Amino acid sequence: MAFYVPYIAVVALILIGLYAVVFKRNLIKIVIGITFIECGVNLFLITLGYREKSIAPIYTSSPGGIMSLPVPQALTLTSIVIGVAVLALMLSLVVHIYRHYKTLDARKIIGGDEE
Amino acid sequence: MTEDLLISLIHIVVPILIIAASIVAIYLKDLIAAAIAVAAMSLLLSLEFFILQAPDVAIAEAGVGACLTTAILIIAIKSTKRMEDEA
Amino acid sequence: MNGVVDWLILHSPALIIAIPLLGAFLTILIGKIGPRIRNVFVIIIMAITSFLILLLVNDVFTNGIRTYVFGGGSTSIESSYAIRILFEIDGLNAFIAIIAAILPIVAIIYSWAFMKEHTGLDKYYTLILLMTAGMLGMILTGDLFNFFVFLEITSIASAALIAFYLDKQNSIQAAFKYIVISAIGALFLLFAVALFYGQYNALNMAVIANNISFTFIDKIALVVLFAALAMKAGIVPMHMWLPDAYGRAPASITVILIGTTLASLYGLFRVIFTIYGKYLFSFDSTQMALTLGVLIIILAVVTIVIGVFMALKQNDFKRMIAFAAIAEIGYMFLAVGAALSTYTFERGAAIISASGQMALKGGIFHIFNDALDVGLLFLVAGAVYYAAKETSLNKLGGLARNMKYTTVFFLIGLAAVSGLPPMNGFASKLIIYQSMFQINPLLTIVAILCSILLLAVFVKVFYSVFLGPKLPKFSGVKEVPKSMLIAMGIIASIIVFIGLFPNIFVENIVTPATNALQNATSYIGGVL
Amino acid sequence: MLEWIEPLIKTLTTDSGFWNPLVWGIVFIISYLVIYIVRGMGKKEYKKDTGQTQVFLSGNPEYDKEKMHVPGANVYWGFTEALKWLYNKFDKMHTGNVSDYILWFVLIMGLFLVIMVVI
Amino acid sequence: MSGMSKIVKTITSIAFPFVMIYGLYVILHGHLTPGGGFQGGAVVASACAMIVVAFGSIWTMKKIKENQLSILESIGAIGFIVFAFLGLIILFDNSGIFFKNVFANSVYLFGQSVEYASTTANINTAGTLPLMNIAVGLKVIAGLFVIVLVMAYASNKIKERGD
Amino acid sequence: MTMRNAAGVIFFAIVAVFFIFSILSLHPFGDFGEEGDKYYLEPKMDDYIIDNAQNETGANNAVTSVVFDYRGFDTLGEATVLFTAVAGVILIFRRLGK
Repeated sequence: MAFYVPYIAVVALILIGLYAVVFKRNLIKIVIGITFIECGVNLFLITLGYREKSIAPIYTSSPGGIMSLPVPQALTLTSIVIGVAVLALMLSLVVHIYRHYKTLDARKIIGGDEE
Repeated sequence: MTEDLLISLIHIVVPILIIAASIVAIYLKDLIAAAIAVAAMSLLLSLEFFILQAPDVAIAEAGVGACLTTAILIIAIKSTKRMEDEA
Repeated sequence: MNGVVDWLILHSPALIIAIPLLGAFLTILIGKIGPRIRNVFVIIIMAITSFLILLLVNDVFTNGIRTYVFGGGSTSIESSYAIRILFEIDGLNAFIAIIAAILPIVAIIYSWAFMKEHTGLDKYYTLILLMTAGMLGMILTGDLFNFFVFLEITSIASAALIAFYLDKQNSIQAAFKYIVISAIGALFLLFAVALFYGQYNALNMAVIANNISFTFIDKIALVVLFAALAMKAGIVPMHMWLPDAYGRAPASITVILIGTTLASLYGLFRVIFTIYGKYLFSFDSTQMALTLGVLIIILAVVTIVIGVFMALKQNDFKRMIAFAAIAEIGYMFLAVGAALSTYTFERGAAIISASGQMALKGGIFHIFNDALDVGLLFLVAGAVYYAAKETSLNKLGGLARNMKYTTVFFLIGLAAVSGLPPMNGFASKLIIYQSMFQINPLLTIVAILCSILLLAVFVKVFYSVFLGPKLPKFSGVKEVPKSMLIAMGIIASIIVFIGLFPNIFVENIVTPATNALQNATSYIGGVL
Repeated sequence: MLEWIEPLIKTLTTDSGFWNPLVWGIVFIISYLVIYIVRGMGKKEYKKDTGQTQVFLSGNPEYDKEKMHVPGANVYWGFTEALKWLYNKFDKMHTGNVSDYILWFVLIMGLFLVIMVVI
Repeated sequence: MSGMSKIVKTITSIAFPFVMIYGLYVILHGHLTPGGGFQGGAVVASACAMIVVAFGSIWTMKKIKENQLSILESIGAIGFIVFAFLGLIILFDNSGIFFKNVFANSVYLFGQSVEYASTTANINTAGTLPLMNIAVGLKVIAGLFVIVLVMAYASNKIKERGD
Repeated sequence: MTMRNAAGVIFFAIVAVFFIFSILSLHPFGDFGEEGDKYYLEPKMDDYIIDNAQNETGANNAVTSVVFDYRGFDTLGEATVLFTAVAGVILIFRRLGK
């Protein structure tokens, strides 16, 4: 009985991430916020697959018994790799934005070379 | 019985630490420090995954989240600006 | 010979995704040999894919729903759970897949000349193929998590391609905004998928649709899915990324971007009508469908009005078309909202009323027309940019003398997008107007007025780009190369064909799609 | 013999109306012919190499090409000027800030949640 | 980044083989113990990222070009999709299907069958899974490494130009 | 500006409340309930995989068998995502890297 603490942590992570995206001005902070949302969703998936007093779904370590669900783990693996891919692309774009605008303030990244 | 209590305690403590680390990462003005906080959060998350009987995901999160994400973040921060501007 | 074709049809759902992917992986290696061979290779790959799509679509329209289970084995256990990922193609998927078959190949043919002078073309073509594969995956899949994965592929590839013009500040910022929007949309989609998984222990759309009980959680999942997919589809007020992305990407990419936007729209249709269809159209939730319908109608009207009014003010060629595209999306939404808000009960089962069905038909038809019309206009904008190196309406002028074919194509696109007879846009808009008139005349008035304003918008473009005195600045402008003309010609000829014979299209393709959309039971029956 | 053409020329019927491009095309061709005849009547009086071919601007000499060019921004100037209050509001909406885009998303999500779940 | 102090370099070069071996172990035993292509690939790629950080991106770029890594990644991806195609092509009759695990429970490559709830760690099992693990591992190593390398190198160049 | 923040905070609160309630009405943490419980959920799909993974795929690690066999197509997508990201990053840095 761990109550609902991991579930609360999921919502907290998502909301902290969303807070960073909406209220922070620094682009890198925005990117970090997106990472947090992703971590929250990953944690949610794994939490859904956890059964009390279970073991990992790997037969090499133990024969049978209650096992935690394997599908959310596979989904989370996919989601983690997708997360790092998106992060890499976003940060590359941030580097370029800094090269062009000389600032990372989200409010100033508007308009541009309209001559 | 005590073992159950211990596991429950871990399930309560680790998520709280995760939330704390993430709040710290958002709060810090120094972006390199924030990136380190993100790494710490990723490690804690990886620990949480391990406790939740998902060792596969834990390895992936430790490798990707704690190491590569931080490396990419730090590279990006180094080539832009280290401090977050004051409002 | 017949055996090979049968084999191809049998495995076409897998091959449609696998061949562009394989092509994308190989393009990097083949690019080392030479640019000409690479271009030919990419065109061949895309042509094979389009051919397979047409085979599959033909098969679906003649033989009904197709399922393809990856990895083999039985479709479901205990006839209530699907274990493996499966593709399920009914009329609606097939309909959208036709768009996805036309747009990328046109874009690739167009790029041959349009992109010739740029560096990094190996990656460019790789990403185009990946984007196409992602879009097709979104359209064909029957699994929600798979939908998320393909959504991400599409968004990442699109974002990298939007940033193709590295030296322009605007393309970089547009790409960043696009990737942020898509990442957050996709993550919330994943959150909703997790809610489903936690409730039903299923990821398959048909299984979820079968089990859906509209609890508190399901309502929240509906809202989250709606918001995320509507943002990706570009509904006001979540449309702001769209003018940026459409306007700043290379024109050939914008054409495929339209396809990805419509794939998101398809996802929305699937969520509302199939996953929630069983419950939304039942006695217990009369209020629910009505509320959702009215909300969608409000959003749609706002979308049309803001899209048109903002388009009128823009001074950039591509940005203007992008706002017009937003307005066009509003028309489809209007039809969906109308269908949701006007259903009646007959013999205990809820069915969409006749006028609602007609509106839905118009909306579905309009998806196809919108993709072609707006795509053609963007290609013309790209051609103008290629020839004159300028997109600002303030500086362009008098190009009609030097670019005769482009002007003709622009006129065709103008007539189609603003709903002038006899182009295809008129046929679909006519159906929408007439059916809306029976639902609420006020909506028709708004729709027609905005359509007229849309005509005004494009008359402005026509005047300021193609008419007017011949400017000395553009005296050296020449007609664009052949490959670009061919690409525009393909779309223009399809537009004219559908415009002249709308009936074939409506009867054979649009009506089955509309029926498939309303018939959630048969979609579920395809799996279980 | 002409069976294949039958599905092509069928009329598209909506609930309360119909649309047949063929009928429209015939009307278009007829009106085009009428216009062509009227134009031909006027063309008789047109003579080349006279003052008729020159642009007539109230008797003033023709301007430079650059000066005659009306830029796109001026085309619907009156319309945008009259609806300035509306356009100001729209402009305020389109800030171009990524955070605002996401805020709109949260706004719509919250609004829909309240309406759909509570009602 | 142009490389760090000598201590860091030494420690990195000592630690690198161990991390590498652990990563490769995780990849190869993916079907028996926790791990697989992605996890092992991520571990190896983080070792490579360590090299980039310690020795600097310019030094690393001299040793291995981004082009080569890109080709390696393509090969990994092609390998993966080809293993997926195997199910379609080997059984050319109608029983073949995309992503079918053709080698499982056959006698051939990695084809020994496993009883339910057996704990014996027999590496010669699981059909195409170990092959796919290797292909994906190759892909992930090359992919993540090239991302870190290109980003580090490019940001270095941006700095050099004196922005 | 302040109005924006106020609206943001209000709607954040709304979204937070709904998300928390939605998650709390799922089955409790680690507990799938028993027959008759309101939140009872029988994970049929996962139990099928746990029971049959060894026979069908021959892998002791059920997660790997899900990743590469039962949901192998997702993994192809995932590999493609990484491939796409690499192509994108190289494309974006194409002139700076040279």
